[in-house]
Amino acid sequence: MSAKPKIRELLDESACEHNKSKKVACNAPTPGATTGGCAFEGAQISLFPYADAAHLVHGPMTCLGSSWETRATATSWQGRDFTQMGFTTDVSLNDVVFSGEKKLTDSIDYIMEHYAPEAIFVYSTCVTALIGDDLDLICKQAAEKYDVPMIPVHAPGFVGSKNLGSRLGGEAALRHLIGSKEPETTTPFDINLIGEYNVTGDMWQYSHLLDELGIRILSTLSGDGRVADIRTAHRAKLNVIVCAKSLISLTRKMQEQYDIPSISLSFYGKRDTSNGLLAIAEALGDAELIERTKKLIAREEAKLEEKLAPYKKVFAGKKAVLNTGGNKSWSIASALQDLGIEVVATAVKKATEADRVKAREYLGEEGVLMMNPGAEQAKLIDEKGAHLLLAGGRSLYTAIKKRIAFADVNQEKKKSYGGYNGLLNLAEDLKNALENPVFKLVSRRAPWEK
Amino acid sequence: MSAKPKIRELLDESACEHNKSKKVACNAPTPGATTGGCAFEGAQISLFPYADAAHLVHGPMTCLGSSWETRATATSWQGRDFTQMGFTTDVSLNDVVFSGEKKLTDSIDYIMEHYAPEAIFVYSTCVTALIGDDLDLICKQAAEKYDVPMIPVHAPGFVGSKNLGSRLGGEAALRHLIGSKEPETTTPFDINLIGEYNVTGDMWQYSHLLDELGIRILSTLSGDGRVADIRTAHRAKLNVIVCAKSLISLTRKMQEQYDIPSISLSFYGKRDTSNGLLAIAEALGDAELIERTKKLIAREEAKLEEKLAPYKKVFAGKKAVLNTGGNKSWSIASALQDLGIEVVATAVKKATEADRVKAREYLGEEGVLMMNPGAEQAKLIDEKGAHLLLAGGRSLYTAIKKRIAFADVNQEKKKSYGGYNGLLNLAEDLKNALENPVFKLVSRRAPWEK
Amino acid sequence: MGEVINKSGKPLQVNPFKLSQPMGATLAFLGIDKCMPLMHGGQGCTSFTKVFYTRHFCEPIAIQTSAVTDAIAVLDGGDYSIVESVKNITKKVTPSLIGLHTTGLPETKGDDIRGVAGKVEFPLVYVNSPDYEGGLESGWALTCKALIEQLVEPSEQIDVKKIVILPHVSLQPIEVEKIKQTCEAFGFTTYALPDLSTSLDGHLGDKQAALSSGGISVEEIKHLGDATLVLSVGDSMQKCAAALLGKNSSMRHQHFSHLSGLEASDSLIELLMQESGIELPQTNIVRWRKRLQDAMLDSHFSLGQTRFLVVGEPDQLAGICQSLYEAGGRVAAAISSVDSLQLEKIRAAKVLVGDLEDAEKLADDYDLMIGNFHCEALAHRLGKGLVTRGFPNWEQVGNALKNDVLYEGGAYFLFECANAAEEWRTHKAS
Amino acid sequence: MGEVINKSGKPLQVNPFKLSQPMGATLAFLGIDKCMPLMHGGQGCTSFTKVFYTRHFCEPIAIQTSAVTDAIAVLDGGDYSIVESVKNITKKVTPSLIGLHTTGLPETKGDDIRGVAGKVEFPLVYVNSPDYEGGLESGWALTCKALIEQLVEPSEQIDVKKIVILPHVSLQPIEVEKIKQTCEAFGFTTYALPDLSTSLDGHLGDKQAALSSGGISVEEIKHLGDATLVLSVGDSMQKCAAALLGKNSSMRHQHFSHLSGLEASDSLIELLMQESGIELPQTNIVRWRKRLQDAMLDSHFSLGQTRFLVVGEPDQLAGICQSLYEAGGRVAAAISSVDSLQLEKIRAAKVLVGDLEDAEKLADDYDLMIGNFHCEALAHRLGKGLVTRGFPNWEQVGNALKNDVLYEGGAYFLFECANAAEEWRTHKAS
Repeated sequence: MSAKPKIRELLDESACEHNKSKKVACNAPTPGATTGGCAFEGAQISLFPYADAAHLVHGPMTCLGSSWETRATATSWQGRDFTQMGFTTDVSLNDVVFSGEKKLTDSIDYIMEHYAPEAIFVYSTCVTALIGDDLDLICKQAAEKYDVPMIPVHAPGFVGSKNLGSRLGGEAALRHLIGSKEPETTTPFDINLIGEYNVTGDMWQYSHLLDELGIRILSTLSGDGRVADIRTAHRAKLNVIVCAKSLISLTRKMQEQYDIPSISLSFYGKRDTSNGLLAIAEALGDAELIERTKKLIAREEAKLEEKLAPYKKVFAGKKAVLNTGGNKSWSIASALQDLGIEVVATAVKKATEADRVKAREYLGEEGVLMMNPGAEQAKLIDEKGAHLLLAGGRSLYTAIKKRIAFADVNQEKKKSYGGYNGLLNLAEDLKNALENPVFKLVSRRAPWEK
Repeated sequence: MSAKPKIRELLDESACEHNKSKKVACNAPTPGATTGGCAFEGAQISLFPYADAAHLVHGPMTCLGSSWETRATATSWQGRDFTQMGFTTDVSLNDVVFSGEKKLTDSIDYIMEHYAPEAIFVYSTCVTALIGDDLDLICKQAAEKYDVPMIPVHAPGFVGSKNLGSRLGGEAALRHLIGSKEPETTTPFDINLIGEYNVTGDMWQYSHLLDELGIRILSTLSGDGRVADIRTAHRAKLNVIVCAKSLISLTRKMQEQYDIPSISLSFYGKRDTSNGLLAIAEALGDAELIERTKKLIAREEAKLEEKLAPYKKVFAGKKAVLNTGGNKSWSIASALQDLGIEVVATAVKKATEADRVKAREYLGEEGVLMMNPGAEQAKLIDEKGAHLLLAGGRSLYTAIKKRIAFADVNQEKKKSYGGYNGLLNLAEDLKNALENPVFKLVSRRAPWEK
Repeated sequence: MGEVINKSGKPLQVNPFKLSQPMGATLAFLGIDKCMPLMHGGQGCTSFTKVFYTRHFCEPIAIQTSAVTDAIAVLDGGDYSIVESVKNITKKVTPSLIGLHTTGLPETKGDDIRGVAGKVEFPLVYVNSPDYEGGLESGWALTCKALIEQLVEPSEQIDVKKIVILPHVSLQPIEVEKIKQTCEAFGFTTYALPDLSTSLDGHLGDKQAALSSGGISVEEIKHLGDATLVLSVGDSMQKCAAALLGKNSSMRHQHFSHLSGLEASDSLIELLMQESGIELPQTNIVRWRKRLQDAMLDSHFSLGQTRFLVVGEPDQLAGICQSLYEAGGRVAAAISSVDSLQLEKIRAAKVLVGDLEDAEKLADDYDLMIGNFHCEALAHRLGKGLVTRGFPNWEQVGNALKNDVLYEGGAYFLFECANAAEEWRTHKAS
Repeated sequence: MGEVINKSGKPLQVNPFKLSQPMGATLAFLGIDKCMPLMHGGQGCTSFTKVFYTRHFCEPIAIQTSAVTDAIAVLDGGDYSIVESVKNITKKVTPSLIGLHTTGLPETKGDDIRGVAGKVEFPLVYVNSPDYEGGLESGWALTCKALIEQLVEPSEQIDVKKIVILPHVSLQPIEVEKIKQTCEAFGFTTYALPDLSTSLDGHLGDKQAALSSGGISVEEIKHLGDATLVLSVGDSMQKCAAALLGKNSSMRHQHFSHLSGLEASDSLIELLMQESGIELPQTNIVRWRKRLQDAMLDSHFSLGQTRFLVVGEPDQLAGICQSLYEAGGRVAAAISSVDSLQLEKIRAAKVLVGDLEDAEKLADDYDLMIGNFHCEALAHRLGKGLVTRGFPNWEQVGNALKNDVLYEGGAYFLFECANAAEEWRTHKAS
C-alpha cells in the first residue's frame, strides 16, 4: 500500500490557503449538513479530460452511473473520445464478499482488447477500498502485460471532499506519469497548464494566444490532455495553475522534485485574462516575450471592446447582486465589471480570507460582502435597486419575487465564458437575462389569489 | 386563341380506349358525385417533374397552395429543384376585375431575375381562363425577351378531369417544345419515356437496365426530365408510354408528325417489368438487342428471386383481396402474384373493358372481378379466407372488422414499388402488414361494449 | 411590437404557405355534425382540399363538388350544378346540412348562390368564399358567420349556464376541447361553433361515415341564441360574435385575441370565475398554472437565446408569439399569410405579409422556424430547427391532438420549443 | 417473446445506463410530503444523486448525506453519523419524515441501521439499499416496502371507496397523476405510494422549500391499510403489494405488469367498472380510447417498418415494448439494466441484460432507439433516431410531464415514435 498517498498529509497541505483558516471544515464534513462532491468525484474531474485514456471506476453503480457524461470537457483528440464514455466494474455482492480483484483484472483486459487506450486510470471507490482490493498490484501487472501506463487512483469518496480528490488525482499523475518520459524537443517557453479542464473549450479561448506568443503548452492536467504529454511535464519551465487551489500541492511537489516554479491565475474576464497572459510572460522572464505579450493584450482588448460596445450600452447603469462561492465571488464580479455592470454585492460566506480580500478589492468600499447571502440578498436588491441577480437555482425565487432578471451561475454551460471571447458569451447571456420578460411575468398572481 | 388545343377534340381522342365504352363519364363529371382531380392538376402532374423549369400557376390560391410539395417526383437535376417549389400569381379581386396580365408579366420577370430557370410553364386556371388573360401573348413576349421557352398550359380545372389535363399538358409540350431543337447525337436505340413521372424514383428502378442494354432515354415526359431534352424528342425511334393512357393522344400525334411508333407498358411487378423491357427491345427491332435483353431479364429475375425467397416463405398460402381502380386492378394483382400471393378478387368497378380483360387474364377463372367492391369485399374475405386487403383508406374498417391485414394502396409512398427492386419494397411492406398485430388488436371491444 | 409590413412587395407568391378561403370554409363545415360540405367550383378545388385535409388529419374527409365544367361555366348561373349536386348527394346519404361554399370560378361568373340556395329544398347554408380574396382564416370566419346568420334562431331568453365559443381556424381540435372543458369546469354547458374537437380529433368511429362524424349539431346551432356569454377567440372571429349577438340583445360578449400563454389564460379563468361565482378553480387548473409557471422558468434560458421565425395565419401568430414572448423567446420575424388588424398586436420584432421565399431571405435572423409542413424542406436546407405548426402538417401524425393553449398547452408548447432549440444548438448550429 | 439473456457476458459495464439502488430509494422518499431523504454513505453518493435528479426534473432536490468519512468508515457502526445527521437536519428544518437509506459503504462495513433507527427519536423510515445489489427499480421498491412495513397501521376496516396505487419507479409524475385520475373518475379516493405526481411534477411552489414539496403525506401512508383495493403497477412492486396486504386481510390486490397500450388500459378500466359498478366511464375516457385506436392505425404503417432498440428498467421496458407491439413496432432488442422476472414477458425479439456498448454492437439491428440521455451521443454517432425516455434526461425539459400510459398517453407515445421514425427515414436513413 506504499504507493497510496498519505491522506492526512494532503489534508494538511501547507500550500493550501483554504486550510489555514478553516482546517476543520476541510477534512470533516458534517453529517446531515454537507453539500458537495466526494474525493472520487474530485479525482475524476482532475483526470477525466485525458480523452486518450480509459477511466475505469472500480466500484458499485452509483459512482459512475450517475456521473458519466456530465462534464463538457472538450478535446481535440482524434481517436475515440473516452471522456464521453463510462467504464465501471459495477461490483456486486459477490465481489464484496469474495474480492473484486479478478473482475478488475478482467475488465482491464477487456478494455485493452476492445479499446486499446493510451493508458487506463483505475479509480478505487469506498466499497472497493474498504474490501481492500489491491489496485496497485493489479495495475502494476497490467502495465507490464500491456506496456501501457495503468494508474491506480486512490481517492475513495469517504476520504473527503472533491478538492481533496483533485489533489489525489494530481498525486496519482505525479507518481505514475510525470517524469516517466522525455519530450522530443523542449523550448525556453514550455509550460504546463494545471487545473484547466477545458470545460466547454475554456482553454481554447486563450491557448491560441499563448501559441501566437511562442509559449508552448507542453502538457496539461488535464484539459484537452494527452497521456504522453503529461509524462513529459517535468521538463516544463513553468507550471500555470488555472483557478484550482486543489492542485497547489502538486505544483509544490513538482517544484521540489523538478525545480519548476509555478504561478496561479484566472482567465475569467478581460482584466484577469490580460493579467494572466502577462503573468506567464513575466514568470518566463523574457523581456521580448513580455513586450510581445503587452502588444497582444492591447490588440485583443481593443478588439474585444469593439465587440462589447453594443452590450455595454445595454448594461449601462445596471446593477448586479452576486451570490456564489469560492473564487467565483470575485472572478465573476471582475468579469461583470469588465462588462460595465456595477456589482453592488457579492457573497463571501463560503470564500476564503484571501478571496474576501480580493472581492473587497474588486467591489471597492461601496460594495457589500454578504456573509449571510440567503437572508441579505433580497433586502440588498431593494436597497441598491439591483437589476440582476446571479446565483444558484434556489435563489431564482428571490429574483422573481423582486421581479428582476436572474442568471443561474451553476447552470449547465454549453459555451465558454473564458478568455476574451468568452466574455462576449457571458455578455450575450446576461443581455438575454436582462431583456427576458419572464422574471416579471411569471410571478403574477393567479386570478384566484387576487 | 389559336394556340389553345381544342378540348372537344381531345375528349374524343380516338386512341382513348376509355372513351369508347364510357364516353359520357369521360367528359361530364356529375355534380355532387365526383371525385378526382381537375384538368389543371393533370397538367401539373404531366409537366411538373421538369425540375429545371419554373412552374407558374396563374390563378387564385387554391390551385397551387394546396398542391405544391405533394408529389415525390425525384430528380437528378443539380441546379435548384423547382419541383419542390411553388410559384403562383395568387390573383386577387383586383386582378379579376381589371385583368391579371400585368401581374403575370411581372411574375415572369421576377422569376427570370431571381431564379433563371431553363423554361417557365405558365398554367392557366379557372378564374384566369374565365377573365380571359392572354397567356399565349404574354408567354410569346416573355420568350422573346428572355430567349427561354415560355409554355402556356391551357388546362383550367373546369375543362375536365385529371386525365384530360395530362393530355393538355402533353399537348403543350408538343406544341411548344418537342421538335424545337436537334439532339447533339442520335443512336438507333433512342426512346422517349412518356407518362413516367419518376415518383419516388420509379424510373430509376429500370433506367440503369435500359442503359446497360444500350437503349438511350433521349427524353422523358417528364420524369427526371430536362427541358432541353424534350425539345429533341422528335428524333426518338420509339415512344414508350408507361402506365399512362392519357398521353396516347400525344404519341399518336407524334407518330403522325414525326413517324415515331409507340408502345404502352408497365414496370410494375416482375413479369410486367420483364415484358416491358423485352417489348422495348422488340419494338426497336434489333435481334442482338433482343438477345441481350433476354439475358439481362434472366439475370435480373434470378437475382430478384433469390432476394424474394424469404418473403415468399411468409407469403406462401396467403390470399389477398384487391380493391382499387383503373389499371391498378390488374397491375398490382400481377405484382402480388409475382410475390406468391394468391389474388382471390379484384375490383373492376372503375376499370375499362380492356382492364377487365387483363384482370381476368391475371386472376384466372377462379378469381372474382368485383363490380361493387364496397359491398362485396367483406363477404369475399370470409368466403375465400383472405389474409390481406389492399384498398383505399376507407376500406380499413372492413379489414379491422375482419381482423385481417390491410395495405393502403393510396398511401403516400416514400419508396418505389417499380421495376425488379421495387417489388422487394412492396414485399417488405406487405410482410410488415401481414405481421402487424394492429389489425387484430385495434378493434377489440371496449370494456363498456362487452 | 415591431415593424409591421402589411403588404407583400412582389407580384407573386414563391413557396406559399397561404391557404385559400374556400378551404377555410370547408373546414368550418366539417365542424358540424353530419354535414356535407359542397364546394361550388371546378372539381379540382374539392379534390385538392379533400386530399389536403385527409393527409393533415389522417381521417377521411367528407366533401363534395358541384363540378362546374366548361359548358356550365359559360352558360349556367350556378343553378344546375348546385341543384344537381344536392340531388346526387342526398341520393346516397342524408346529411343534417349541406354547406355550400364558393370558389373563385362561380364568383367570377357572378353566380347568385343566395338565390339558388332559396330554391333548394334541403337544409343548406351558403357562403361566398372566393379564393381570390382573404385566406383560410377568413373563409372559416365567413362560414361561421353564415352559419349563425342562417341557422341560429333569434331569442330573448338567456340560459345563464350556457357559453358559446367561437374559435379561430388555427385552433386544433384538442385545443377547442380544452377550452370547452375549461368552461365546463366552471359549471357551464359549452358549445363551440364550429366544433372540430368532436369531429376531426382523430378518433376511430363505429363505422366509416360518408359525412362529417361529430361536431356541433344543427339543432344545437339553432339554439345558440340563448347563451349568456359568447367568447370569441382570434380577431378573425369578431364579426361572428357580432352576428351572434344580433340574435339576442341580452347576450354578452368577451373577446380574446388568442388563448396562449399565462396572461391570456389568466384572463379567461378570471372571467369564468366572475361569471360562475366560483372562487377557486378545480385542482387541475390550479396545478397546471403552477406547471406553466415552472415551464416558463425551465425554458427561459434556452428560449431567451433563441431567435424564432414564425409563419402562419394572423390569429395563430398572435398566440404563438405571445407564448414565446412570455418565456423570453425572441421572435425575429412573424410572417403572416394575409393582412389583418391582428398584425399590429403580434409580439415580434418584425411582422410581414409574405411567403417562404421571404422566410428564406431572412435566414440570417433566426435559429428556429415555427410553421407548417412546407417549412420542413426549407429548415433542413438552411440548417434551422423546426417546430411544425399550422395547416398542413403532412409529415407527422397526431396533429389534431397537439395542444398549445391555456396553462397546460402553454407548458407543453414551451417545452417543445426549448427542446427543439437545444437539439438545434447541439447538432445543427454551426 | 424472443430470446432472453439474463446475464451480461462481460466483467464490466461500458457506457452504462443502469442506475443504483440507493438512487431509487432516494426518489421513492421524494414522493413523500415534507420528507428529507438521508443517504447513509460517503458524501459523493448524495451529491451525485442530488445533481442527477436536479438536472432531470429541473427542480431543487431535497436530500442529505450522513457523510461517512475515512475514520468513521473504520471505527463507527453508523450510529454517530446517522444520529448526528438527524440532529443537524432537524436543526434547520422539520421534516415529516427522515428517509434513511444506505449505500454500499455502510453495508460493506455492516452497519446495523435498523438498530440505529430504533435509537432515533424522530419519525424515520430506514431501508437497506446497497448499490452493489439491484438497481434503480429495486431501490424504489424496497423503499416503498419499508414505508409500508414501518408506517402503515394494521387495520381490519375497509373503505370501499379507497384505492392504493403502487407505481414502479419509471412512471413519471404525470403518469402517476393520470392513473390516479382514472381511478378517481370511477369515484375512488386514490392514493399513490410513493407519489411523485404532486412533488416532482414540475410546479412553481409558493416558496423554495428545503424538503420535498408535495407527495403523499405520512399521515395518509399510515392509513393506507383500509383501502378496498391495492393496484400494483410493474412487477418490481409485487412485494410491496404483499407487504401492504399483510396489514389487512380484507384488502384485495390486482397486479398490472404495466399500464401501457390498449390491452392493459382496457384491463384497468374493466376492473374499475366492476369495482365501481359504473357501466359507462366518463366521456373523456371513452373518447381517448377511440383516439388511441386511431393513433394505432395512423402510426402502424410507420412503426411496422421500424426496428426499435429499447433500453431501460425492466418494468419500463415491458410497457414501452407492449405499446410498440400493439401498433406493429418491431422491437429488435430490449436491453435491461438488471435481471428481472419481467424480462420473460417483454415483447421483443431479443431481451438482454446489458449496457450501451451492447446497444452499439447491435447497431445493424435497429433504426430508432428509445432510452435515456446517454443514448443521445450514441444515436447521433450511429445515425439512429431517438426517443428519449427514462432516467436521466438531462438534455430536455418537461420530463415529468411526459405521459405514455393508458389511452391518452398511449396515443401520444405512438405519435411521437412514428414521427421520430419518419423524421429519421427522411433525414438520417441511408
